[in-house]
Amino acid sequence: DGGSDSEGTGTDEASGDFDTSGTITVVARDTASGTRGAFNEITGVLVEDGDTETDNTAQSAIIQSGTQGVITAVSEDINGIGYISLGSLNDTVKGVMIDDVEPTHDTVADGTYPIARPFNMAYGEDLTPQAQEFWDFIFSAEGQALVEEEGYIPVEPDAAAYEEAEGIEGTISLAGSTSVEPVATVISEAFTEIYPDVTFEISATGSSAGVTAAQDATADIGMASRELSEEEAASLTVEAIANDGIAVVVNNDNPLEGLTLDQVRQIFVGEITNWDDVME
Amino acid sequence: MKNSKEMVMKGIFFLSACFSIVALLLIVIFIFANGVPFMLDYGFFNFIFGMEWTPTNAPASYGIFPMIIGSIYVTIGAAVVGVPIGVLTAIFMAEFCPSFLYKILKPAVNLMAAIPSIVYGFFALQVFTPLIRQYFGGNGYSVLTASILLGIMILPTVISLSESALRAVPRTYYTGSVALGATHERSIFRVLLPAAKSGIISSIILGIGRAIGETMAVVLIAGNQAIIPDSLLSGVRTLTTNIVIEMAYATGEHREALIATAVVLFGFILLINSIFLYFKNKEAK
Amino acid sequence: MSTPTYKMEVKDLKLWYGDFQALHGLDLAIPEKKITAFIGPSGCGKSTFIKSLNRMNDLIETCRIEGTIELDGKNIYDPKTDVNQLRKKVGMVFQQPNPFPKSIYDNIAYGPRTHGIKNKKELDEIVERSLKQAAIWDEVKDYLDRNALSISGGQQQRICIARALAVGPEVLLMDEPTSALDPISTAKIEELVSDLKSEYTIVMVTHNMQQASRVSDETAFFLNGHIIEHGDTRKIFTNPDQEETENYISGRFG
Amino acid sequence: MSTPTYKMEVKDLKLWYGDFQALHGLDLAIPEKKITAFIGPSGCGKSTFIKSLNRMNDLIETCRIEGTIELDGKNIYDPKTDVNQLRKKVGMVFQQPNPFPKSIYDNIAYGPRTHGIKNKKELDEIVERSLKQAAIWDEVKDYLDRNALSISGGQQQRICIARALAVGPEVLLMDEPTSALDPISTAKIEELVSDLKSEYTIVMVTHNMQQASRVSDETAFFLNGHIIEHGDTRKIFTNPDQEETENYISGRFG
Amino acid sequence: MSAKIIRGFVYLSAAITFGMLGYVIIFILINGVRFLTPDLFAWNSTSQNVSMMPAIITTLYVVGGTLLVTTPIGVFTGFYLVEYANRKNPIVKAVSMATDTLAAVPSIVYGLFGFLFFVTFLSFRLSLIAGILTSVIMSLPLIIRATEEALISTGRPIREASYALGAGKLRTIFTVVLPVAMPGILSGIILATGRVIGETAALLYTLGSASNIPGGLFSSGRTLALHMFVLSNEGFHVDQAYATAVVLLLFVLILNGLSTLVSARLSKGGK
Ligand SMILES: Nc1ncnc2c1ncn2[C@@H]1O[C@H](COP(=O)(O)OP(=O)(O)OP(=O)(O)O)[C@@H](O)[C@H]1O
Ligand SMILES: Nc1ncnc2c1ncn2[C@@H]1O[C@H](COP(=O)(O)OP(=O)(O)OP(=O)(O)O)[C@@H](O)[C@H]1O
Ligand SMILES: [Mg+2]
Ligand SMILES: [Mg+2]
Ligand SMILES: O=P([O-])([O-])[O-]
Repeated sequence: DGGSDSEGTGTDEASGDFDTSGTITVVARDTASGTRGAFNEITGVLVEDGDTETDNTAQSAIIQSGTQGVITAVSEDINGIGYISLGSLNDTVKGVMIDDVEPTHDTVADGTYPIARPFNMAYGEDLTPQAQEFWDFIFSAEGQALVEEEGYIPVEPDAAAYEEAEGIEGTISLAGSTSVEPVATVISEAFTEIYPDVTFEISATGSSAGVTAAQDATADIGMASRELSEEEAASLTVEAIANDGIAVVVNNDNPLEGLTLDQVRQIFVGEITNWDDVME
Repeated sequence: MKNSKEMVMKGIFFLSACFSIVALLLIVIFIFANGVPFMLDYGFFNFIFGMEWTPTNAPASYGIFPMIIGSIYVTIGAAVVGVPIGVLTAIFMAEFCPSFLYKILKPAVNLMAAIPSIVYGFFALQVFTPLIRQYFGGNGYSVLTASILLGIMILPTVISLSESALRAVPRTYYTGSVALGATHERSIFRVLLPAAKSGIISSIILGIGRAIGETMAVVLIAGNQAIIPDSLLSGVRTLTTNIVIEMAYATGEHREALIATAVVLFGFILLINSIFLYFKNKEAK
Repeated sequence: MSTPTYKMEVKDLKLWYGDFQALHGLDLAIPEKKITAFIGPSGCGKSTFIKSLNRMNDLIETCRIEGTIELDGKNIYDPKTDVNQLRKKVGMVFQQPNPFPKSIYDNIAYGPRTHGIKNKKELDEIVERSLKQAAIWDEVKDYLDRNALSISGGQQQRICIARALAVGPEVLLMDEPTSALDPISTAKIEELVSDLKSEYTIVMVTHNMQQASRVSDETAFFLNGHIIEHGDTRKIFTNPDQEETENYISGRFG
Repeated sequence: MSTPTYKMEVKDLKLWYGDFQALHGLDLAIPEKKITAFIGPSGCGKSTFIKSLNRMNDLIETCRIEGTIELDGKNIYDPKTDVNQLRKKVGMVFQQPNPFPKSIYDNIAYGPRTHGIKNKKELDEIVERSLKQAAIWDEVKDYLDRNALSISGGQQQRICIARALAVGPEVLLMDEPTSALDPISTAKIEELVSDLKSEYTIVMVTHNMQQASRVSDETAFFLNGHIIEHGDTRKIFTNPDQEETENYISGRFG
Repeated sequence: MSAKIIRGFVYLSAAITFGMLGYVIIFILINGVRFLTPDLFAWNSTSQNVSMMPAIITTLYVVGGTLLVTTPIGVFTGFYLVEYANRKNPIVKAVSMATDTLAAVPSIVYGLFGFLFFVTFLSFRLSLIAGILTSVIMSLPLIIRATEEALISTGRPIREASYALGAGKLRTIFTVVLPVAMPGILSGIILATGRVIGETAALLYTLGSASNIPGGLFSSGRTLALHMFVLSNEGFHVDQAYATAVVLLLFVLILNGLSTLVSARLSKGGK
């Protein structure tokens, strides 16, 4: 919790040399990204009108195909702003308050932080015995504890303890969200501690790729960092394994402390292009 | 018995030779079969000349004109940066370089060709983007950055082929010029260079082919916005990066649209390749 | 015959290619507006010597020279010499015709342009005059924009002569200018060379004894990097002083 | 001289390279254990003819043949002929020495190995015998594992002869075997060829008239794809029947 | 005067070219070498150590597998083109054209094709085999071209010598021509190796990016280049990306040294 005591939208006097007339550099994720999908829906960058859906992300936004891409772009550009999984937030960039709420584990858990989404896992027909065992492990007390440790919000706080099985071996393949991948990897490592004969193949290719992989059975389990559409979910078994916030991040030298949800939308659709308009 | 062994091996050699034809056919069939129906369905004209690329909207738009223009821009940019430096370096290698230095520089050019594109991309991301942001403005992810990077990446191709083209020019042209009282430089630029023209053009065309097909380095530094860039500092998305950014998740129509993008890219490459072969044949004559 | 004035004078010229000494202290005076022929067996240093007269040997990295060569009394190996101006004055024609892969016109205009002539009319005049002097004007005047490589070898060689004349040289060096040509082209060029004598000092290497005796005024006989004998051509071919010369001329070696 | 037995007989041999007819119906009988020399100006078809004696022309795609060539009475152009066996019997030595870039030993052993000899001792014997026959054993016996390319051209050519002998041929074809060599190596090979005559039928192309007259028993004079004259070498060189032969031998053309 | 300016430009260009190369190398080394910790070479890659060991092993697998398939096919194709087929044969023309075209196809198109054909159509999934087969097609033209050139430059005389001794075509090719052509073919193989090592786009959709050593032909993995791509794109591991770049450069340097050696042997002319 990097709590600050300033209230509401405002600036931090400490970084006096920031030029507030600078043009905002908007950094968005690729369309494969679940983070982008969830972010767009919650902030209203995506406009639904009957049958039509329009993703209004500013055309001038830099597109990065991974979380680190966004972090790099924002950390190097004093005018940068982007969004990333809260679990991936580190000190090279700064997460801003949204509607006066700090992006933290707690605020996401209690629902006050507005931009959050589930981490989902999905599979098609049947799971192999080892994948089924892994699936059970994720939703066990041990699995959920790992979720918590990694900074995400568990979905089943009261899960039962895990019971070891016999003769579990073979390969388990996961594909999908770059945001889910880190926590999935940690859980998989705990799983291989128990079952040394199991090997994992985890490909971080983006949420939609994960859904497709589950549908085509090119991976045992697909990972998505957003809700699945009804169409997508139809042929799959989908389960949320955790909840995660999406942090809106700016450069560390940017004095900005907070934005309203609508300011976020305006920035990302390109209606606001100058820092002036959101500071003072 | 011996003869049958000869026949069998000949058969094996023949089949091996057919392999590359089969491979090419498979590539063409699979790419085209997955891409062309979409193009026809969506409308060839709408696809090629459409200005909107919004695959996640409903209804979605799949216009790749911005990417076509983007590819053309960065390729021209790469040529502007890479060709003069490349050709002049080739001249250096062929006509100015002392032999002890040549022994080092020749492998260096090969090394340059062998460095993986991901390393170049990473380097450009860490070095060029901040420099450009600082000295030229914008956010650093731009046509200019991509052009400089691609310009560097095509250097080895341009250098080694231009150099061999220069070396293939009969020495007597050079001596003939020097004997008339022309300087070393004049002899090279007025006599050798025109004589090596078609070889040098081939090298440039190959370099351009490399630039237009480059993916992993460009994706890191181009910004990837699906818009027609309005300045050197504006971001850009090329045909290749369009595919690599979205392929991972695309399904259904969207995926077909990306494969159709590859069809267009393929078309560009075939075009460039035929121009190259034209010049190569001309050279051979 | 009056006492000749000498255009070039070579004094104690020694030349090495790396460690190998190709010329062993040569002395020779080249008379003005006369034709001097060099004869001698293969590898004796004729080409090496003729190339040192306009410093074409400078292009060979391993080549090192001692001694002096004077053109109109000035040492051309003096460090202050402008090599390009020297080569403008001392032109050269090679064994293999080597026109540039350009139009005939551009071939001839190349030299004058190199030396700063830009004016189109002036260039036209030079091209026409040089081609006429090289006795090829009539054959090519309607095809001046044709690629010089598309014409016959004998014509190409005359183009090369015209190209050399176009820069206005005073001396013309020719290294076996006809050895790659057929007899008819050879005859044409021999005739041309004889005509040019009135205006130019000509030095010519030839492996063809008949040619030397037909065309030249003076002849120098080379052997193993030495000049064995030098003098009036008629004398050399009829009554040489040295036995080696005699042997060579009568075809006993080489 | 007794009536010779003929090792090979060529009957009405016509040969085309694509549309160009290189040989116009040649007839020739090659006597056993004698040396037959082919002479004639460049491009007259000597190489073409000698290569058709062991079907090396098969390698040239455009080449087409009519007529017959018999070896011991059997037509070598018969479709049933095993070409590899034919070439084992009719060996060949080329103008440019062409040893394989292998050790001297492996060069010689290559042929025997090709024809199935694997036994090391047997191979050793063949190598030694062949090198001795080719008069080069003493020079290389201590360096059999040296790369054959590292020795002099004359030695290389004798290695090539030894290599040809190692497969046990009956006829030996040689296409200007000394033209790439210096006089001393040439003399050695001429001597060697004369020695080999006792065991092999030899056919040799040469551009060197002296060589033909020194070495051969019979000589055939080629001109433009025809055999103009053929017969006893002494007769051809002293008293030819045809005027063209006379002209050629006296050096009036070629 | 203008000659001096021109010379200036020539020298300047060369300086830019080689300066840039030096800059790339030095930049990577300076930023990467200090992160080359033993951890990075741990046998198992975890989210903590992001070891590149599995990627190194996978790279070797992919290169090895690719060469195993592509070398015989490429060399045999060269044999067919040079030793058997008539130059005017339509097959030769078709093969030449196909080879030229394959050489020009961008990696991303190979990736897409591999994904459509091997991964999806043949249901290989993201796997070693799909990655290898894609690399095979990609590297084939390099080997074919190198073999062709090497065979042609061996020249006629030694072939004639062999035929004249009664050797058949096969024996001539394998025992006489091949040894001489070997350095040329080798440099083609080295080039192909370099291409596979540096490849990202074509492998991303065929080999996948699983972080462990592939358990079998049908398991996914990631090569060093892919590892670097993933690190620079996804993780929190820029330092390790630099370190990976150092190792990648090392591979390339070694290969380059090898090819310089081979071509030195080549120019000595088989001595
Ligand atoms: N660039 C060079 N480097 C080393 N040696 C050379 C070079 N050029 C010529 N030589 C040697 O110098 C000697 C003289 O050569 P030069 O070419 O002058 O002979 P030449 O009389 O012109 O013979 P030819 O009649 O064959 O043209 C020869 O032994 C030759 O091998
Ligand atoms: N492979 C070929 N294709 C087409 N024409 C050929 C070929 N080989 C030789 N010729 C032509 O056939 C004719 C005879 O050539 P051949 O080599 O037999 O002459 P040669 O008597 O051996 O001459 P030289 O003394 O120069 O070796 C020549 O006109 C030659 O140009
Ligand atoms: Mg000479
Ligand atoms: Mg011949
Ligand atoms: O944004 P994601 O990579 O988690 O889909």
